[in-house]
Amino acid sequence: MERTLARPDAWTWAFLGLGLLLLPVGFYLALAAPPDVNQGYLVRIMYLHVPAAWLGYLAFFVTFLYSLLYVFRPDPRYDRVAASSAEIGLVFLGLALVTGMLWARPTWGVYWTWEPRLTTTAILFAVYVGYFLLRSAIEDPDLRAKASTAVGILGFVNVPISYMSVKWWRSLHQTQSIDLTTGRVQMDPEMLQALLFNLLVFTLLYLGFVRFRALLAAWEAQKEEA
Amino acid sequence: MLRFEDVWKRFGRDWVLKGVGLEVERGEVVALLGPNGSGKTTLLRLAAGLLRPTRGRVERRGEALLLPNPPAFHRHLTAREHLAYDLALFQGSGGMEEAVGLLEAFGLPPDKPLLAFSSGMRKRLALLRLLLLRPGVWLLDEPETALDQEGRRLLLELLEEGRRRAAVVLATHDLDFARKVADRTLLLGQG
Amino acid sequence: MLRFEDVWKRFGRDWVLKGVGLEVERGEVVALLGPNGSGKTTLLRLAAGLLRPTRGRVERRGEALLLPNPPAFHRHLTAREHLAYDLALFQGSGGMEEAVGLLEAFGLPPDKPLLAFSSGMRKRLALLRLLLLRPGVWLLDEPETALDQEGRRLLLELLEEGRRRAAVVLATHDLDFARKVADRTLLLGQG
Amino acid sequence: MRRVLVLALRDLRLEVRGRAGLLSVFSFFLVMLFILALGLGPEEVLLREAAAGALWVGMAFAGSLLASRAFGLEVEDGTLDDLLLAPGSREWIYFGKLLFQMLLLLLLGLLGLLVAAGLFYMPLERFFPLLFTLFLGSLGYASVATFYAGLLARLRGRDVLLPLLLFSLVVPVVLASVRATEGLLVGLPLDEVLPWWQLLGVFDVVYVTVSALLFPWVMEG
Amino acid sequence: MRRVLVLALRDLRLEVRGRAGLLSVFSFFLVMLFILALGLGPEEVLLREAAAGALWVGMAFAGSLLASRAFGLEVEDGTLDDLLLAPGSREWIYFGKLLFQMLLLLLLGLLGLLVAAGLFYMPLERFFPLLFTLFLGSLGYASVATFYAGLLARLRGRDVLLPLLLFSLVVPVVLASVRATEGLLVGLPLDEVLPWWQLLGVFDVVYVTVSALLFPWVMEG
Ligand code: HEM
Ligand SMILES: Nc1ncnc2c1ncn2[C@@H]1O[C@H](COP(=O)(O)OP(=O)(O)OP(=O)(O)O)[C@@H](O)[C@H]1O
Ligand SMILES: Nc1ncnc2c1ncn2[C@@H]1O[C@H](COP(=O)(O)OP(=O)(O)OP(=O)(O)O)[C@@H](O)[C@H]1O
Ligand SMILES: [Mg+2]
Ligand SMILES: [Mg+2]
Repeated sequence: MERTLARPDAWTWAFLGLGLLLLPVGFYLALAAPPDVNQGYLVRIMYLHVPAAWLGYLAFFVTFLYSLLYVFRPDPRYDRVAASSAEIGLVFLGLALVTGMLWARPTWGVYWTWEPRLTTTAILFAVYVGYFLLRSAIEDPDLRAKASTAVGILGFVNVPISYMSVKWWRSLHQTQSIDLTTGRVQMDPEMLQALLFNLLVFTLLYLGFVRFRALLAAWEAQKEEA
Repeated sequence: MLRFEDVWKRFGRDWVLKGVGLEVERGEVVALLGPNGSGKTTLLRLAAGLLRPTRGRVERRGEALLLPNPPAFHRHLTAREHLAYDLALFQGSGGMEEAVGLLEAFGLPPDKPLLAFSSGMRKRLALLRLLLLRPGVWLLDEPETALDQEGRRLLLELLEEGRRRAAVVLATHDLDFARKVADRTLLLGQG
Repeated sequence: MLRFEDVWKRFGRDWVLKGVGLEVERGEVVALLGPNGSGKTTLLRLAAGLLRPTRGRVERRGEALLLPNPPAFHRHLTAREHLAYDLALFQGSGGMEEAVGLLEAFGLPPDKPLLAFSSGMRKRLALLRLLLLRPGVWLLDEPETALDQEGRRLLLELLEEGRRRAAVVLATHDLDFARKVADRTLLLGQG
Repeated sequence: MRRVLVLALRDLRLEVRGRAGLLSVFSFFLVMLFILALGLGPEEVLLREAAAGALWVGMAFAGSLLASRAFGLEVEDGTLDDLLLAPGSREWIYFGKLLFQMLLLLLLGLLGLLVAAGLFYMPLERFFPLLFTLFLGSLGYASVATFYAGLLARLRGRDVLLPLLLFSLVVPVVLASVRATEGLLVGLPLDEVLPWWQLLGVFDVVYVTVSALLFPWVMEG
Repeated sequence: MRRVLVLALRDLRLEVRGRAGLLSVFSFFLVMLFILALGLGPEEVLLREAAAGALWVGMAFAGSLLASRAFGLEVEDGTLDDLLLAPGSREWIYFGKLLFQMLLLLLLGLLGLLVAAGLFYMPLERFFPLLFTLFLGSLGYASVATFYAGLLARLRGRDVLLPLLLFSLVVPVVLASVRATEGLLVGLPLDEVLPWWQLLGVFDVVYVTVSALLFPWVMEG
């Protein structure tokens, strides 16, 4: 039976469009923000680094949520959203890793050290690489969904660990200036504004990408059925 | 005891079962017939709950035991040990005396490791487990193969017992055998 | 082609074969009969050279191919690939066109991975290899099981071919089948 | 549940009979400690510093081999289907296999402690706190290992993925265990080791609960 | 012999298809290097010193997993008997499997060099001498590994004994390889590395010859 492929809906276009539109504005704000007392202009990497890392966390949280949903109701749609979000999350976290490394070189003198935040972040990255390796190893859609759901749930444990690592282990890496566990903020208001704006832009992009990717996955599934 | 409602099953792109309906009550023996690759084994695995239908529903009341072909055992256990663990893990009601008695009746050495069993001996042991564990649904894949004359006689007796106690579904290529033991047959692979 | 001279075989303490003598020439089909555990499979493995006799001698001229029950394949290959490797490794004289033709004649999908084959499809593939690799000694363990009507017809044809080309020894529990195809029978397990 | 115990003991018996898993894993573990000691030695200070790390790295690797034994025999002998047909919900299968893994890991750890005492000059005065750390760490490890082994057993020949999936989840557990062990070895007071124990405890509870809940679900259908 | 190549390539293809062996071994190897770096770091000097050892320890362990893949698929699928029935004397089977192992070990070693360069600050200027050492070490290792794998494939519970038997024979090879690599890393002139290469060469010739001669004999009957 010939079914027409669903098209991206208005929300998807809106998120993507708005995100892409505001991206230059975000860059502008980042460049216009005042230099840091210690780091000078180098601090501008932060406006990429921090939102990317947070969006990575958020994406994995969404994967976690949809994996839980899938446990209670095995609807392939949930699985597709979970996988899409994990994929976009990997991209964002990868961006955070790369920008972090670029930042580390001038500040700490090396690209990489075995330091708790960096280590836990790398591990987090590995968890979701494993998630996709597992998916690629299973052909049966039901089994694939189940297996990756389990990883999506168990693997999420690493997100709070990565986040808390700077507190639990005395770390070289910056501790939180915006502490999500206590709600304390220590940052110059202008920098904070720029940061929050970039966060908003990244979130819009994330939403757009995930919806788009899930749709692609739906097309693939439909093609498999045919 | 066992009910298939419009069951469809697909592997990859190929449909193997297309809308199978089946109802088996205790006291019935149903034979599955059909050419190679027509989905008999698949149907048995669906009935056991080891596969899930792509569409439709499989319902079952009571425990099922699937006798695959060839049967599978832990090869480092002896027959006696294997049955003892089976009784514990399947929470069977029978006891070890019964198990030992059955081993004797089936002509099997109780203390030889199973890796030294010949194919017919393995088949006999698999059949014996049905009597010991008393599942409500028997699912047998080509149960008549690998057995000698005496083994076949034991199988026929066993199926009489099964007819009294359980709902039995068996897959076979032996038409004479199917005719002799089955109350009904289901022919697969005719679209 | 194949000769057993007073062959004895023991596993642990149990004697399985006690002084078997057998001579099979090209053009002969010999059926091994006997109850479960009487040593049919053991005899076939001795003939293939996979086991060594405890006493006595096994002589063979020409390559042998053993068809175990159930047959064994690399499950991640497709049938076409498997046959291509077989031709290379066994230095068979047939070519791939012949292989593909045979696959068609045996009703097997050439490009499906073997792990997706049903038991009867695997059996057919195993039989087909005999025609492709043309060994001088065919050793078949319960070749008639797992096959449907069409598969049995193919097997009978195959055995006619085997009678022309090779020395054939097969183990079976199906007396009718043995009567139909065998020139001679050897009854094991009578002491 | 009696069945949990029966299953664990049966698996132990099978492994001992097969002589397979056990010997391989234990020899692997010992050789690994030996080679690490050889590579890091001969200075006593350095060795003593590396002891906790070496012990747990050894445990982690040997443990990943052990994990594939959790369902290895079931897959080899084709008996997994049969086990899944046993009546009742399937949590007990998870717990049985977990117990089996725990017993072996603890044995391995104990052996490791003794060997490390010899090779790495590791002091064993605080034996019971060390044992407690061993228990907490092993439980966190085994809970995930057993779960993944079960999940992957259905994929035949795919235990492949096991190390990767496993390590990414248990590295935090291993790190916390290393820290706790180090603390004990350098003689920190117990209440400075406590946070690590608490962290391990949290991991254990989360991993065991989630795995046990998900296990029947992933093994079905 | 054409069959040697066909067999090696077929096995490679099977491993890649199963996605099993390879991924597992490679991820194991990487994780092992990663964890060793984690445990030994973060001081650069120490890491650099440990690089050669870590690389070869990693190779030895990953190699022992690889070895069980040499006949692993044959045993899993029950096709070993069939292979043994192929006409002619059976040396070619040994060489086919050896080639298969060598290809994988070299790939693994190459990957290891690159990763160790990153993780252990290992200098790669003398790349070709390093590669040569890798080749000599791998050949010695693989020759013994393949032989034992074949021997044990006919027994049950094989992977068990494999590491144990293997390590005792290959320890000299691994040690010589470590020394040669270390020499290259600290910048010794090549003629001070030469004795190690000669030693490795002798091991290679002896192990390959003896294994190839014994192989048909142990596989028969
Ligand atoms: C490869 C190296 C690095 C990695 C993997 C990494 C990873 C992360 C991650 C995952 C976060 C988000 C979690 C959080 O907000 O606490 C984060 C935040 C942050 N990182 Fe990095 N980072 C790296 C290097 C650096 C460097 C070199 C600096 C600066 C010297 C830096 C400064 C920051 C700051 C300021 C935050 C935001 C913290 C906050 O305001 O809450 N990072 N990093
Ligand atoms: N590896 C082994 N170790 C110990 N005993 C064995 C081994 N293989 C076979 N036996 C024993 O040898 C005897 C003959 O076995 P075999 O498999 O040859 O019988 P068979 O005639 O093929 O039986 P069936 O009709 O059941 O296939 C049996 O008693 C069996 O227990
Ligand atoms: N795991 C699988 N993946 C893909 N296809 C499969 C799988 N299992 C079975 N099939 C396919 O499903 C079809 C039915 O297989 P099944 O084993 O149920 O047949 P059968 O009726 O038992 O055949 P036989 O009489 O040969 O035993 C076959 O075409 C087979 O190739
Ligand atoms: Mg079938
Ligand atoms: Mg037999």
